[in-house]
Amino acid sequence: MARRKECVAMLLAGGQGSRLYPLTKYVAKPALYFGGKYRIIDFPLSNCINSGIDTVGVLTQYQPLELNDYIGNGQPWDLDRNYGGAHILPPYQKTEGTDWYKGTANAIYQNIPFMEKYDPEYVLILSGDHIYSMDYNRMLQEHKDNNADCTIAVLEVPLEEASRFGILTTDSDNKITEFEEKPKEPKSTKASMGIYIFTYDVMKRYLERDEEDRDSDNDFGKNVIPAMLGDGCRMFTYAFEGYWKDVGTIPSLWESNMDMLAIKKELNLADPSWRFYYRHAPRHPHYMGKDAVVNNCIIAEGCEIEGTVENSVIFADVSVGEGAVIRDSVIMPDTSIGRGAIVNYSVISTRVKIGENATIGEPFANDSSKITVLGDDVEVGSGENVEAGSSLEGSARGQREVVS
Amino acid sequence: MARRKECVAMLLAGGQGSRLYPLTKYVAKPALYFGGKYRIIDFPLSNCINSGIDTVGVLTQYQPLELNDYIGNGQPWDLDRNYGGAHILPPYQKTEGTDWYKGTANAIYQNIPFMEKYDPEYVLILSGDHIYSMDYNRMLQEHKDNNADCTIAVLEVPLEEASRFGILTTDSDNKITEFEEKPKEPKSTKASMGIYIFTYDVMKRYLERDEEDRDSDNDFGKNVIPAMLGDGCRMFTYAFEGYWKDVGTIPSLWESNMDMLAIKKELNLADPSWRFYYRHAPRHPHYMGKDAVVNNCIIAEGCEIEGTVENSVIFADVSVGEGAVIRDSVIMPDTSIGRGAIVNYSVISTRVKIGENATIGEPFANDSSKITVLGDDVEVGSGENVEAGSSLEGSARGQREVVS
Amino acid sequence: MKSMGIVFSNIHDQSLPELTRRRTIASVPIAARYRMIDFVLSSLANSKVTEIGIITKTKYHSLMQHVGSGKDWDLDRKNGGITTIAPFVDAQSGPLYTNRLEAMINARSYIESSKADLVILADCDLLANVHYNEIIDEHLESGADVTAAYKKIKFVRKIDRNVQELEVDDEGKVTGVRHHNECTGSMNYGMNIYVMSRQMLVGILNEAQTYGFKSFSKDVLPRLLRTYSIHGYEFKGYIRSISVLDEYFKANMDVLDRDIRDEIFDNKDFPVFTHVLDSPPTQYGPKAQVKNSLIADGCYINGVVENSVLFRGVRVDEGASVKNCVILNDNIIENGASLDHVVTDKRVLVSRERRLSGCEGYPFFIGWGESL
Amino acid sequence: MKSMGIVFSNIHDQSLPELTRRRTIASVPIAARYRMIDFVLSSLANSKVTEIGIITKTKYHSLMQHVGSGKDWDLDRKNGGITTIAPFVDAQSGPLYTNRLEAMINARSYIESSKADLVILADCDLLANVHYNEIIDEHLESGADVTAAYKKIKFVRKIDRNVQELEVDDEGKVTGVRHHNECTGSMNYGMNIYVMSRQMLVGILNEAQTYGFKSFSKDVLPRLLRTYSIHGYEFKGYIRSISVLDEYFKANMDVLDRDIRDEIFDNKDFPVFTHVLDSPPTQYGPKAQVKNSLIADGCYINGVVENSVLFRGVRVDEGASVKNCVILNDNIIENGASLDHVVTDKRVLVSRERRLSGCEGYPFFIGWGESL
Repeated sequence: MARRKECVAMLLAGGQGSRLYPLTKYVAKPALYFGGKYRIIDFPLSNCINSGIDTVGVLTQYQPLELNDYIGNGQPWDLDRNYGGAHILPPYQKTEGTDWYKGTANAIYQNIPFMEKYDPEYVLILSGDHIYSMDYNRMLQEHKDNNADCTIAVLEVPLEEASRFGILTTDSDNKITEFEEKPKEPKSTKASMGIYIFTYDVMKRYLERDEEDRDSDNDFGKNVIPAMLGDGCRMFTYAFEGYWKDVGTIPSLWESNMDMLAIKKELNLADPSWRFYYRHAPRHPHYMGKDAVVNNCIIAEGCEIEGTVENSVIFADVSVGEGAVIRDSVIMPDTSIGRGAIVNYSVISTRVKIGENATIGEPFANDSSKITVLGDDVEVGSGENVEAGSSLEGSARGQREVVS
Repeated sequence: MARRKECVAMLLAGGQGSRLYPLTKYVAKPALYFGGKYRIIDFPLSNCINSGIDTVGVLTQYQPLELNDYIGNGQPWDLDRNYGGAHILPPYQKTEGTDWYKGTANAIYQNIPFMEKYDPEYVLILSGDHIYSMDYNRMLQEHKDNNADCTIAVLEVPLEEASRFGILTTDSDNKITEFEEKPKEPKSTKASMGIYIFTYDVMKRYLERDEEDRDSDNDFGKNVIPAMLGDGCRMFTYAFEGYWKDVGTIPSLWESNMDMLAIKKELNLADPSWRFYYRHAPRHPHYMGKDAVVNNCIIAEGCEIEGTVENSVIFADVSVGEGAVIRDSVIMPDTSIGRGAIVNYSVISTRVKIGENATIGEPFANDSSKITVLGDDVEVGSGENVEAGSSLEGSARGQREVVS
Repeated sequence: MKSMGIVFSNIHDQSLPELTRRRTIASVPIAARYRMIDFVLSSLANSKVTEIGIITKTKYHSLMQHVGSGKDWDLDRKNGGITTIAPFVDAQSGPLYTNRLEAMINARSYIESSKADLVILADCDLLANVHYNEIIDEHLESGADVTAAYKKIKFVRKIDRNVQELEVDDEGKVTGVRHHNECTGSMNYGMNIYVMSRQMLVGILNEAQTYGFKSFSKDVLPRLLRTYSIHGYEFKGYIRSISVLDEYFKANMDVLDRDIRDEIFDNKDFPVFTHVLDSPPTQYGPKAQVKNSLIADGCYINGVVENSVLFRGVRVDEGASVKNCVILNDNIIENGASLDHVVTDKRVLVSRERRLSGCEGYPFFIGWGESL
Repeated sequence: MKSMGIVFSNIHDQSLPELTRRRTIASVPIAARYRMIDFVLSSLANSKVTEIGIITKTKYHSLMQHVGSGKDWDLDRKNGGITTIAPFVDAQSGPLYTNRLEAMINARSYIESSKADLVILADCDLLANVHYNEIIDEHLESGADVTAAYKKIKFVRKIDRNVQELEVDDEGKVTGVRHHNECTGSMNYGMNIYVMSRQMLVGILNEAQTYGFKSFSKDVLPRLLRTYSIHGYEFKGYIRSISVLDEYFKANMDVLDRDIRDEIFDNKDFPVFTHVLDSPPTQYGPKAQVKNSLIADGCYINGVVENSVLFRGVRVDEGASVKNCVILNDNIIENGASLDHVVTDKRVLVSRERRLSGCEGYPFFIGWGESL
């Protein structure tokens, strides 16, 4: 009774996000907060449903609890379908034995039974750490028009940055001729965005072959793509234009949050025909107090702002006491900033408590090593000073230790 | 923002069900078919929602794919709640390392963070291998009235069978004085049904203590309950009356399916105030052919019956060809029985193909070693004979091998 | 290319008065577990049309209970999904609309606010598994302004009712529309299924209001024929219009035919969904004798059932006999009762030894909740 | 002990004509992102009452869009959940009902078919977080036949409108009901919230139909007082009746008070849910000056906002000034415009340099979709 789904999306959400530590101490990277209202995974999930793809496998492994809860039945993204919808896919025990996911290709391989239920013609491989708006359906259309085995979304990057990416060289028809991971001397400026569309049968064949190879890292970029290219498969690039940000590090996370403060944003969060969906909690509209000062910032629901907020992104249920000043910072949900506290150039995680007249960080200096990071549940006492560039992690009870 | 749920249910659905092999080759025991329409897990899930418990953690581990799909967003059981509802809880990787579930107590221990989200006063522990109708709310009421730390549901069993169960001895107030797993000389006929209500804080304390004990099997029956009893905790039995069947073996699975054929059933599947819910597939009503003969049987939707069916339970989408005869058997979904084939005293799993004029098993003989079992996807050729008491398992392509 | 559906739930109510006394034609039960609207909703959903307006007028309580949020058809969507368009009566509003055109004028703001490119109009009077995606594809390929679906039918008997006949030329272009008061001989039977651009429909509604047109097929369609190109989509599958009680009876009997059953219900990409009731499976007692019948879930049968269609929750006691019947939900047929060529509405009780019999071409109808 | 709720969505429409021209009192927007019915539905759901009938009469389209399947309140249930009880008009039906009693008679089959033990009746005109579970508990403890909720209120000014006053003795027994055409001084203000057994309500409805009673509070309640025991539940929390435009304005201003905000919105076991719209967060530009205001999501503010309540999607341009205002969804206040003591309905555009000003006690109302 397999009804066909033309295209199924598989979202790799297992990444540990160690470069985002301590923000990822308790949550998987795709569950991290972004842009005042969202979590990172809202972007690929919203892109899927807006592109007409209503079947999404979310492959989890590391600290999936909060992510599982957040995705739940998929309803916020209209992915609570009777047939299709969002499905969490953790590793599991089989009769013959048990395996955690190894590389990205192995994770997809282990979920062949999931995909086959939908008898798909195409599979879209996504990752859970990018902020962007993209119509995957257009990419799928190009894939079909090219009669391709694999299509890889690419972004033009400045030549000087190209060596940080997987770089694709193509002929004039966008047919891929070469692929190099982080080349020292890049031959092109087309960088892979880690978004692939495969023709399902071809992908399955290569995944099975890759599994048999005991020396393989079972990774798409390192193993599967090169193998396909070596065999002369029809592989094409799809040129993406628009805002795209990998939020894999603290500086890039800070920066992409700040990008949302532009008046003409490259990424339009308010486009009614391409909504970014998110899971809601019941919170009242935010309140701006009698002495509040705001300037160039984003403020989410549930906040109570009595102090000054400038060039900052403030998530839900944050309270800012009288006389407190927040500048150039990202403040995640349920955090409280005491009266008279000063927060500069910082990323403050959720449930943090900053005491009265405490000082966090130093004014913005365009030096990302000076970003101050406070992890979940950190408590900073009244009048305390947290040095610029520190990174503190909290425990459940709010004590803290320095991690870098 | 933890809103309180008075009672959260935790359903242990990880059992491998090896005594039900080959039926459990590809699926976890709780996902096994039962009674023409249902899967085993429909019973505890329906009991939960009918008892007003709308938050259920389903702990999976072994072959959870089909079970995960079946439970999905919980909608068929009205467990697709925004707050609460059914949640699949597989093992997962944490920062400090990763663990598969060890014993039952360890499985619950690993999910303390899930339970604490709901700040529960009580926790109901269920397993996924029993067929019964039970108002857990009444048991909870007794637990509260007794001001108990733990309440264990018990069933009166004949003395001669008592040594197969965990047996509880109580004083006249139903306070438990002694607990013995499978005693050789049972002191009571009160058998534990494996259904526990704990006061949450007490359970948490004992689970934490049990985790610290490296010699423990981390099992409720073997470790936690005896430890609590040893410490003089307030532990009570709750007397259950009514139909209850552990379907842990092939004979008991066969027998409990046959129980559903009684005209006055002990378990009323048609009670509109206590519905057993299940996930539906779009199938038309069943069709009884021009030469069909039926007698004392249950037939589900989608079937096309042209032959004879007697004393049998026929699941959805089964076709029975002209002249075929099925007696004293359980036939699971999507199986086809060719013309003239004879099936006696058998349990036939899903997607089995039985060729024309094949013979499966021998007439009912009240000897459970003579039950013939065909696993998923087995194919029996035309005219072939499968001996009574055989157990065959199929592969994805329908070949088969003898397992016992 | 995004499409929306407009489904008319009340049109044709008057042709089947027995079963539409307390419900719309859309909610008339059919084929042992379905309601007429299930076929339209399922097939639209299977064709990826997930924005559907159901236009209702009267007696739509049972329809709303059946459709609910649309969950059973996977149509409970944040964007689009099912919208019930009832006459939101207020003191200022005029009388209720009486036809398709007035109904759509009432629904104009819904149609105007959609973002769909195409609109599909459909009624609920046909038992058929129409693949709307094929009509849309043919509409786009033909380049026509409007596509109208028809079925070549040969009526063996004369049947009294209003039908629309399409004249279609060899290229598949509709060249004329005729209305008859009876069905006879061969004809291109108009199915009242139309596909056109949403913008075009909005234009038609504006014009209709300006000129005071009353009927879509009698006023608008002939005008369209003069100015626009109308393509005819020939539907080649099984079809039965539930127009009068005898046709309703026959539609149910049709489903006893394996080929028709396969065509309507067993296309894996076009399953038919319906409202879920969690009935237990049907049980047959030791005295059951059941032949050539379609039996829904939740029945208990211990008597004789032949050439019949039984809906959910029917009880046929030992010694009772049900032949050539359509028995709706929750009927009880007691010991010794005998029914032949009978159609019963829901919750009917036929007492012991009662004998009821209609005849071929003229089934005996028993109303909702009767105890005989 | 299972309870069901009956919510009246149209009662009181006439007292706030400005905002109920195209909606019911139940769907009047309040407190920057809510509608009046949110408080009743959330609090019933939080009190574990999950079977709720919403009685509607006219103009309920926006209400149905807002409530939908009840998902946002976790009330989309297989058993119970939300049922909208509209007048399912058919040719035979009489005129629309005009009061609570007629409305319930229309809904009688719904009430009769429920399995609930208790019924809670509630209107949608109160801004308050009423904990219905407490009323139920007190009802059961008191052993009374009916419980009616009231609030001790002292009116500092005389206000013209119909109110019901309950006379309550020292034991909490209601001894009398009085009706006034104006509010003045201290009184036990009747909140029109009643709890009774479902069977009792069914009996009342039967009797009302037999005797032709017209009004619940004027005909039925006085009779009940003679025969039955009525307990008075004193509600001690914040309450504001949205009765006239100035009260509506004040209700919005009340929420600027931290204590009131905390009481209504920040009780963790009694959160207030509303229909989810997926708005982006609100953004403040470099010229924003915002003080003592409640601001919903999806706004863009680059001007001056003081002592005001702004709903979702409002734009306040640089140089614009909004003081002491209630600005509903999707308004645009252009550069240089200035508003003081103004209440705007949705989708209003106030052009550059336009100056609009009401005064205390008499806010200036601007209707839906106006461009000024």
